[in-house]
Amino acid sequence: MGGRDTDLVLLDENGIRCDGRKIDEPRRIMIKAGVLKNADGSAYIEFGDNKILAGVFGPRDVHPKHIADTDTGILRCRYHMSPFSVTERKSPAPSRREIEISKVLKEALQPAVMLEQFPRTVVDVFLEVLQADGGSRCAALDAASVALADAGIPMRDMVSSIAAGKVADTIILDVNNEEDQAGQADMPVGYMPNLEKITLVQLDGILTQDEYKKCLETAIGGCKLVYEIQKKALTDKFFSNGESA
Amino acid sequence: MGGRDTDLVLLDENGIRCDGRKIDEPRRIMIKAGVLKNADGSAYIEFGDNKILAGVFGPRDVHPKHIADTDTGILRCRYHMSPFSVTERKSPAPSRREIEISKVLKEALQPAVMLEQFPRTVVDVFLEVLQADGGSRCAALDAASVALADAGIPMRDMVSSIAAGKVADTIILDVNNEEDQAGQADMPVGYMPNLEKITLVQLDGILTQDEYKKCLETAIGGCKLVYEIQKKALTDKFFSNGESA
Amino acid sequence: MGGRDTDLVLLDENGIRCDGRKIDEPRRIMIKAGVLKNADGSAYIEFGDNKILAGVFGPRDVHPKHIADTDTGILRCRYHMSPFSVTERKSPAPSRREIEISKVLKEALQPAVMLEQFPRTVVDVFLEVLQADGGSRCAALDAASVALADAGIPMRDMVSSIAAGKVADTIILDVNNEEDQAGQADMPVGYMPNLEKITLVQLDGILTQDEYKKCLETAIGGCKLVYEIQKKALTDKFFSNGESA
Amino acid sequence: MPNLGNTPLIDELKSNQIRDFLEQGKRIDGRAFDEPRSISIEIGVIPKAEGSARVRLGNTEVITGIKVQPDRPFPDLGDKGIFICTAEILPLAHPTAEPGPPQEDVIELARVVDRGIRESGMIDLSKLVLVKDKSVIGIFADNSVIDHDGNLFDACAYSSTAAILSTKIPKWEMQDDVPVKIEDQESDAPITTIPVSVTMGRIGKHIIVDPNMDEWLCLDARITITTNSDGNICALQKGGKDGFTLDQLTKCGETSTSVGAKIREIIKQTKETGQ
Amino acid sequence: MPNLGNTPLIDELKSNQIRDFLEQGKRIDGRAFDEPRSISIEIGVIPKAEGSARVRLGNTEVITGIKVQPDRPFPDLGDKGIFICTAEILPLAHPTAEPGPPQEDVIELARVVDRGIRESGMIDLSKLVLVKDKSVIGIFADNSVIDHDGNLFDACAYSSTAAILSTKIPKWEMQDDVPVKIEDQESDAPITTIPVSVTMGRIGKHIIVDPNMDEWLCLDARITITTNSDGNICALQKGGKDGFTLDQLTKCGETSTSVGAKIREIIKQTKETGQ
Amino acid sequence: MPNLGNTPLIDELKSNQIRDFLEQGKRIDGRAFDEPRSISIEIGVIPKAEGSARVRLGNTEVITGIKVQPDRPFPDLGDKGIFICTAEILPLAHPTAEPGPPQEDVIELARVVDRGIRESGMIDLSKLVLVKDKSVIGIFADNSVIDHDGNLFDACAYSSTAAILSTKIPKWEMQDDVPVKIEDQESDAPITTIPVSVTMGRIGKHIIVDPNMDEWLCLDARITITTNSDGNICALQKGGKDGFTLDQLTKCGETSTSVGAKIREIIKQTKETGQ
Repeated sequence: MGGRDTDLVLLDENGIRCDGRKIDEPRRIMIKAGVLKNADGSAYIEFGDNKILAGVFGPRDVHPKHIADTDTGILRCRYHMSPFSVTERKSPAPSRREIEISKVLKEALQPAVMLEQFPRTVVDVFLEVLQADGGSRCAALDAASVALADAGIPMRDMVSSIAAGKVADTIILDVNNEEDQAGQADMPVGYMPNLEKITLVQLDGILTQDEYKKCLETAIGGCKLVYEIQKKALTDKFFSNGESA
Repeated sequence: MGGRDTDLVLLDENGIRCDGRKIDEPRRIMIKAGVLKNADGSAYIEFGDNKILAGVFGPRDVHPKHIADTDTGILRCRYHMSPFSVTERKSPAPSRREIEISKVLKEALQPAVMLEQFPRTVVDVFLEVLQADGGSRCAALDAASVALADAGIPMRDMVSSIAAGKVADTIILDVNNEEDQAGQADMPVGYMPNLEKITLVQLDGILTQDEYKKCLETAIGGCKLVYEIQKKALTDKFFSNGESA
Repeated sequence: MGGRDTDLVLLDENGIRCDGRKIDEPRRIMIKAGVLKNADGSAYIEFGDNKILAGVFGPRDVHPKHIADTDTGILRCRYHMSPFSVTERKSPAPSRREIEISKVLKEALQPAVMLEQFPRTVVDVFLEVLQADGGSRCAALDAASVALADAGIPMRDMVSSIAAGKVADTIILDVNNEEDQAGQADMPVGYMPNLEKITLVQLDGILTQDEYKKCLETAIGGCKLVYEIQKKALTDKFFSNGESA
Repeated sequence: MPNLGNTPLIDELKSNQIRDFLEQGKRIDGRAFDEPRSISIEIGVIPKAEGSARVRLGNTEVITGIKVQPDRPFPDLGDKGIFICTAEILPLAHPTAEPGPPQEDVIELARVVDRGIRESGMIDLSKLVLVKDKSVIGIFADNSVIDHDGNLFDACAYSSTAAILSTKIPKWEMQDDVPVKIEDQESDAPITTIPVSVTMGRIGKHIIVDPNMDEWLCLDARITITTNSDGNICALQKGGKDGFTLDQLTKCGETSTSVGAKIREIIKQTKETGQ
Repeated sequence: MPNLGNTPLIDELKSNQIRDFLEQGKRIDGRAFDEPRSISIEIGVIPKAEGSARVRLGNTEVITGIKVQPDRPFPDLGDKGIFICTAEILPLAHPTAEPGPPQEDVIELARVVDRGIRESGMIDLSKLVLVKDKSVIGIFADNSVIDHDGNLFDACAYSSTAAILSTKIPKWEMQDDVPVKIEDQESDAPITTIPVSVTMGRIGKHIIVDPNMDEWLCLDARITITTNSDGNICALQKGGKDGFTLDQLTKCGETSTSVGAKIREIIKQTKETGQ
Repeated sequence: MPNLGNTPLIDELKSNQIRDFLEQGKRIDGRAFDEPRSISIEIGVIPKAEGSARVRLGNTEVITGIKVQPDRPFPDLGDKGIFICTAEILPLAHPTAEPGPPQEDVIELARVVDRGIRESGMIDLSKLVLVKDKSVIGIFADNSVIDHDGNLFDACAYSSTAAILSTKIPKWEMQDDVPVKIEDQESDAPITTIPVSVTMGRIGKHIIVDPNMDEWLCLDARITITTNSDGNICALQKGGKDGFTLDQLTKCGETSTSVGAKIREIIKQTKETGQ
């Protein structure tokens, strides 16, 4: 955690957070499936002030060919932030942070995708953060999961994702940007709700063993909320004519 | 146009420009063909204070092979400025400007070269600006065209090139560096004199529709002058023993 | 030579150098063979304050394949400095100096390795300077030679290396960092003691013809001392169970 | 056929169909030769950026974000602010788009869009100086193509222009030689004119406005002409593997003014609609 | 089989053997499931660096050097010194390691090691300020893997931690706005806690601590949990192609504290042994 | 045969012919063993640069341009100006030359040329200081090889040396801590000696001076020795896949002085001839 000094009251005497939410209340989440014309599958998510596009291509031929696997399909993932997505303009070249998140998200999605059905091919997941807020990797993961389903790629489960964290010695759901900067801990979690498996978990900040367990449970509860929104996005697409966002 | 403030008189009351030329008068142009030993074809041009070398290799095998085209030959072009070619030393790595000009020059030469006669091969055109002045892309194109002919590559036509522009509300031929910096418009044009086709045209600066037409006509007139110099360079090479510049 | 102004007495009236050595006395040299578990061959050298690791892999398949040679094996060499090896932290990206030294060391080792016995393969020599002092390329070459032998690669001879130089108008053996900075000349030499061939020689600084010859002879004498230490390192490894440094 | 990695290809059948239609005076999607695709423009789509827009030109879609921040001026241009325009074809925009450093086509795209805005004088850069020669305001227009169906030149140009028109410039004051942002004191960008580019393609002897992807892949040559609010031409770029006759270029110049005027009205009427 | 260039592969036979052993409650090298490999730590191995360490974790071996030098602070963090941690798998460390810019696995390695130290608050960065907002002290911990036998996360973390504990911070004084080093006035680094990471891998339903290379190549998933001197968790990173159940993660949390405590004692007892 | 992309190869027939000739005491182009190819030097070929030269060494041809501009000194060398020498084999110089970042052979080329000039002390860098530790004059010598027929070391060295000899140093004065150029007040570069490199190759037991491309491709080993105006050796670089005996190197040292002296006269007599 940044641990910056601040006068911000992260949690008031009524248990209300700096943005008016209760401790177990997520920010506004809106997901729309099928927003892109050319991608095989796509989704757009607004998660708090995050605005993220996900586009999926595949299964398709692998280039360069020597990285193809004769036993299974492979998954590639690119998490990228637009130059205008953050306060200080960001260079378009991928930062080390973006490369790490790309890898973490790939490994969070991999358990859900039936890659073994498509040997020698690749599924590409491209995530573009148009506007960044706290929890952008969780939001990106939620959108990626919907985009994969939208592409019709066989999946074992969705991956739903949200962070839990700690502010003012209290475990909270869905850490926003101010809470990430001034709070005590931020733990993004990705979860397969039906298989009950955690496929993404990271932590910045200090937690006791009890708080750690509480955080995991809080995040899993949040993931189940997100899962409903993901399902609705896919249903809406299926029963509409796919108007874009 | 740079639109810099300047006290420079770009056109005096007698219609004489800052370097003593008349409005339809090009700078000194000298082209010499066959100046390099190893290149399949080459040319050296001095165009005002521009000093540019062109070297051509091909048709030859393509590397990497996967970019070869079974239906036609391909043309590649590299426009590059020497570090010492400009006032402030330039990094040898290609700038975005050099990459764009390379593409524009490639597309200006392509209509003239009978690439369809050489499927699966490449013709490489390398242009090195040793000293830069206004109009360096036109001068490079003139030299490239002569170097291609010098390499014996079958061509439909030469490409001749020169800029027209606007200074002191007057359309002029062959914009020099000061006129480019302080003037109103600069329009480089590449032209195939026999096929009467414009294969390069760009514009920086503001022109009315009439001025635009006048600029195109002025430039085409200049291209015909350049064409004579290009032909002479090739004839001189043919009837000499190819002494270098 | 850096030619920096300094108050350092490089050679006192008794012929003693700034670090207490005599003019023909090398710094402490310690070589240990077989220090790495995964490399096919390895060596660790401490040479003055230099601390350098050498690791060898091969002969093995070449990637990318198109650089393989059907007539002979090829040798690759990478000389690299750790970021913490020098006073001012060094970027991990290879500098032009490191690239040049890599090439010079490759060409110094090549005559000694029977590459012709292994067509289509590559032998890779990786040198990591953990702590740098004067003469690091010589020390790296000494370690590389031992690592190649430790890998069981057939060799015509060892390559032994040490520098000679000039300080206070005197030819000395094994130039240290202070002598390199403030002295008059530094001449690293690599030598095959049995074949009596010089395979590395460079020079910074000014020498008369006589001094040049004296320098070469002094360095060759030093190389013969180094050769004994190299042989001992290999013998020690052979008769021990290969405990690492 | 060439195997150019990330360039889309078109099959011969579709190509012949396009050419046959043109001979009959028709385009495959039913448009007139000088008719651009439908244009929809939203601004304010990236609220945290100082300006932003999303443009749909047919099925081509672009998002532009504007960042405004203090910077050092370019040498010899100490009395001007900075304007820089970039473009990226996001890999989700098309199966042939690939991540990585921009290729020559994307560099050309960015530079053509940049030049159209810069040469029109749209932004009065002399109004963006904090301390002459020392500190100026920079305006960065970054275009992200999110769906690629041809003619990215115009889509990025309209999106950049709309985004710039929507831009609020924060106020900075110099304190100890460092620009410090004064909260809640922003102003509109200093706009002098509205540049509009019109990209035309030639297939055989036919010139068509705003080619879609299928048409784009059949082009013999193309030209992008940018006009300003006065209807004058301020930038121009020819591309493609063949050339134009003088007559064709003259005609293209006129089309750029007439078609550009209509599109300028659409850009002008853009209001912040929210999402 | 995938052909991933610089990723080592494991043959099926060895993989089956590892899994069979685990079913019988055993590991191929005889360790208990929660038992790390033998750890040996030397400090002062690079005397010219401000701090250094060499760690052997089984047959994995890492050297860390610490450079301390004045730097400009990060924007908005003008009251904090700088800490940066990098990692490189030297090409001599394994036949599959290749020279060149770091790949995603090495970037993740460096960032996980960095985060464990940073989030623990091990170094009190507020003590490393020379002039607020202008000049601070930077601590650079560069990890060089010289033998790769799996679980680089913990090997690099222990080596970085030991190297930081051994670090002497030189004294700088500002002269003419430039930090000037005062000779022979160095102090210990401002240490508040000792972070210890424990990396656990899951193969089927079994969780094993500190997987060696053969085990590493069979992992379904892995997790690295860093605890501080209080036994609290301060950083965590899941990796690998599959997930964990909540129960497994809870158990891993407890293991990280218990195993970490033992390793912390080893790190604390490290003395400068010379070479 | 190796397939090294941009390295030229020689056929066995030509190679055998060269070796047979040498056995008979002859070179394929009729030169004596210690005879360099004809040297032609022009200066002032890039009038806008502060110095320039074009050198033809047989069919090898190089253009060097010198840029002189103020710069910050290197740390710890605040009382010295800057000299930097680069080299590029332009892709038009040879069918095997390729555009792109310099490969190891070109990096070696630049560094050997740089070292010959630097170590000779040719330019008195202490005369190029504007404000100690703050601002100095930098001299950049960029070599562009435009025709490659072997022995680029000497061709680039002669061209750089001639270009430096022709260089005019502008005058700068400090105004507000910034160097400002004073027009029309230039002076000669502060020259102390004229370094001359002589590159010799070994084929079997024969040593030849200034190998051309065909000979170059047959070399067992090569050495470049630079001498100063006093005839002393000031820099040296061995290359190639084999070594030299002590006797051979001693002989090469003597040759470098005798041949270098003749070439120094040619360089000294160079006058600005214009084009």
